[in-house]
Amino acid sequence: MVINKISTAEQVIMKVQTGDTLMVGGFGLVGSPLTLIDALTRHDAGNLTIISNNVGEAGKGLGLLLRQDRLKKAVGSYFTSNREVAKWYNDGLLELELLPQGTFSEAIRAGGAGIGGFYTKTAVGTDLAAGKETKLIDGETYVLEKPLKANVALIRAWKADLKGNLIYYKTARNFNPLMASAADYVIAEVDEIVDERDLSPEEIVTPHLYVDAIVESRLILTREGVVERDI
Amino acid sequence: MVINKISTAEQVIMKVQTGDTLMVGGFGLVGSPLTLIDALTRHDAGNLTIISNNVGEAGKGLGLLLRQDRLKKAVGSYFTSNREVAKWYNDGLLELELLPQGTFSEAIRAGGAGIGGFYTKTAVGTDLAAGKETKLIDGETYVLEKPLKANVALIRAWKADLKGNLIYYKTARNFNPLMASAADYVIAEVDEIVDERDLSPEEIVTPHLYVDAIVESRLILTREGVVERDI
Amino acid sequence: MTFKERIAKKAAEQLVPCSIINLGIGIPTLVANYLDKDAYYLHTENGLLGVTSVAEEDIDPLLVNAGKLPVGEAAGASYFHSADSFSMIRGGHIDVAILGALQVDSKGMVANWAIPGKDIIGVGGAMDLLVGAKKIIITTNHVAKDGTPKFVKECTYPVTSTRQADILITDLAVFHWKNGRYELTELMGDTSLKDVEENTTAFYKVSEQLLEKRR
Amino acid sequence: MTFKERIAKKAAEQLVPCSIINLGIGIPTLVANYLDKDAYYLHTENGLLGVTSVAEEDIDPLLVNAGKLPVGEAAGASYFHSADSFSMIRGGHIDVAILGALQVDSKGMVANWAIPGKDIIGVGGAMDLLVGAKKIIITTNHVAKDGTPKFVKECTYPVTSTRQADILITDLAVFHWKNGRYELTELMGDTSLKDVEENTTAFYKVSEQLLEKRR
Repeated sequence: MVINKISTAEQVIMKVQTGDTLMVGGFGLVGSPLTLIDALTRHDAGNLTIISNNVGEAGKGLGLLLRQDRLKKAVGSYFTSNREVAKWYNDGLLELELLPQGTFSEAIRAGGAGIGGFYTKTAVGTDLAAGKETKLIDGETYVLEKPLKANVALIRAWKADLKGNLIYYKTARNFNPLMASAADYVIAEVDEIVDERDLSPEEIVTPHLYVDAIVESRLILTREGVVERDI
Repeated sequence: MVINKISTAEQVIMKVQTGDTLMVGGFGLVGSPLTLIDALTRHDAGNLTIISNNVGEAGKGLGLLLRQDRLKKAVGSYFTSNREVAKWYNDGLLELELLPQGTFSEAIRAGGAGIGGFYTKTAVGTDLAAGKETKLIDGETYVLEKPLKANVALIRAWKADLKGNLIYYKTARNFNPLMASAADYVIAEVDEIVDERDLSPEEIVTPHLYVDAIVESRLILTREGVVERDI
Repeated sequence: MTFKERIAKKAAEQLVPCSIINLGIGIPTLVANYLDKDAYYLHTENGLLGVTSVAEEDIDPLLVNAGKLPVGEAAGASYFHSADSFSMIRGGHIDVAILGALQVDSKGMVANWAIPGKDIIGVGGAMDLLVGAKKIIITTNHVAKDGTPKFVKECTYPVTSTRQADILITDLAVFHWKNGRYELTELMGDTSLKDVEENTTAFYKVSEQLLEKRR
Repeated sequence: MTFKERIAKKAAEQLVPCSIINLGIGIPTLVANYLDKDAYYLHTENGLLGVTSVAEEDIDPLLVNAGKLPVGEAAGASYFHSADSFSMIRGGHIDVAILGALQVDSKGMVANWAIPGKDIIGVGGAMDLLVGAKKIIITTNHVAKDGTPKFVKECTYPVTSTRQADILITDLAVFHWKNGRYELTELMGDTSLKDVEENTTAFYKVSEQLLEKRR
């Protein structure tokens, strides 16, 4: 019996249901699961809460879903990278939850690691800590932050084996390994599917127990922008 | 200007002062910095608090320091592996702080990551949560655990470059990368010092910013036990 | 087959292929012998997913399981540090943990880390596993060496967690936690219901199916 | 040399070799041009220690800094995920963060993430860096585009942290946080003390050494 988690974007994106909370990897478009997002634009799930550092760029990546009015709420650290987000927010069509980038990362890790909450000094005394519980620990004030979890995570890696072990490429790693740990169902799109003997056990970043499905990338980010490649 | 963190065990162990808190890597003797511990047995710092999963084995690794009466306190998860620990503890000559292994690991990570405390379900309702603060989060009870930090960390890795980038070997990784992040001064003993071009940027586990000094291992764990090798 | 092997084999039968499994020290370690190596993934909390057996001549002193015994590295294995390893456990990413126990009680509580009156100086990963694994299987002798029951009304030893064990497998019988109590679902070998009764102080129910079969 | 370059060069002079440095967007990015590449280690919070410049023909779209600009990979570089990256920042492992600012005030507070009346929809790593880096250097124009002072009595923009910035470097002068207030330690180019005074509403002290020099 050999496990094989390979699927197609069209098939596996059906896992996403209306009302779901989704984690989507990437720092802007770098390390963003463009193929899965594209499949999602052609799937009918709506009213989505997106946990992602950015909402892509204007009309790119997650920005496509915004234009389709599929998003209820976005949780992230830097929505400024898509100039259209502010408009939707001001029109009352999109809720936003802004977190410092380190708190955002740590909250996703906490979600995956079974941590019920953590104390950080980041944001203490600022508008982003308003209304949040604080605690004095060893003479310093910390703010309590809650874990983030999702129904489905869409992530992007470089190489996968059939079991779902993943490695990443340069700064396209970013939030992807964290999100792989914090969702009920994890879909990884990858450039290359390799034999498991081609991945060294010491260098695997995301062990296969975190990954439910693998899809080969069709849309990739190049110097010329997002392009379609033959697979 | 090229940085070079290589030192000798004898020289660098002088960083340890009487009364210090030390983190010491290893799961039993696997991944334990045997050369640095050996140097410590010949250095006169005493009254030490040791943060380590075990206190080595009877008369081996950290067990040597116990016999020298150099330890004030040990913080870890499994002291059972050294049968002498119970005797010292019962004679009132050694304080013990026992933590579940996952809480112990997470507390060291928290120490290194600037987290003031975290909530875990582990140990809730057991003797090991006695006296600890609890909190009800989304209907479940969690216990608050505090970060662990140290003055000096003695860790063991497989390969280092001159800057201090580290990779580990199989299950000898264990607590070492965590401890590298959570002490003011970090000494790594390694099997091999390599050119930085021999370590792939994607596979480095401990980036050099965590490491202050590198020492080549003289004492290594083999199938025949701890042996001295020529370096 | 020794009684320990019978318990281990029975535990193996409870597992679903492709599961991620963590095996404790003792009887649980034997469970690996009854699994298809390619269809199960063994996790050890000291930092390896993909534990397999190792031939004597291939033993590597730096490759061990949580019991500090030498193990091998399966195809597709990966190594990670202890915080990442316990994130897998605490975060609910381990499908099944198979553990030993000193006592299990009517309420499903497990005591497997400390004995009153003896020094409490070790816990290891027991508490994290009991809290975090999706399913808990306890494998143990039905009675202690001195003949006293281990499946008791209420644990007199310190509990390891407030979470129930899902399945209890002893040399006498198999019990499943269902609707707030244990149900005896299967007798081991030629054990009789009376044998179980005489060696147990815990409350349990005999399953309808089993009673049906015996009628 | 433009005034931005002068500010960046001055910031570079504050750095000790072998430091771990995080550079923000804008003027801070220019600081790299004045550093010996082999003697400083640049960290970018999106997951790279060992940022270096990249030739146009070597640009890799998947290798960028926190400003999403293409960068290169230095010898001895390493990649890590965002939680590990911010553990470095929050945990106090970054020696110096050089950041821009909208306002800095007499109490050392920095405002560099939001403008009242405008949408507050982005913060990125600013708050983590200000809380976590061992030393903070702020580089900025002394006045805003409309000529109003940026070094003010008290921030009217939302602050980024309650932690003081250690050094403030503008096109007019350099200020060091000392004993609970900023000390003007150096004038940039041919700036006079009067120039600084007229463009500043913050309280600051002129250092004894500077006054001595001017006598």
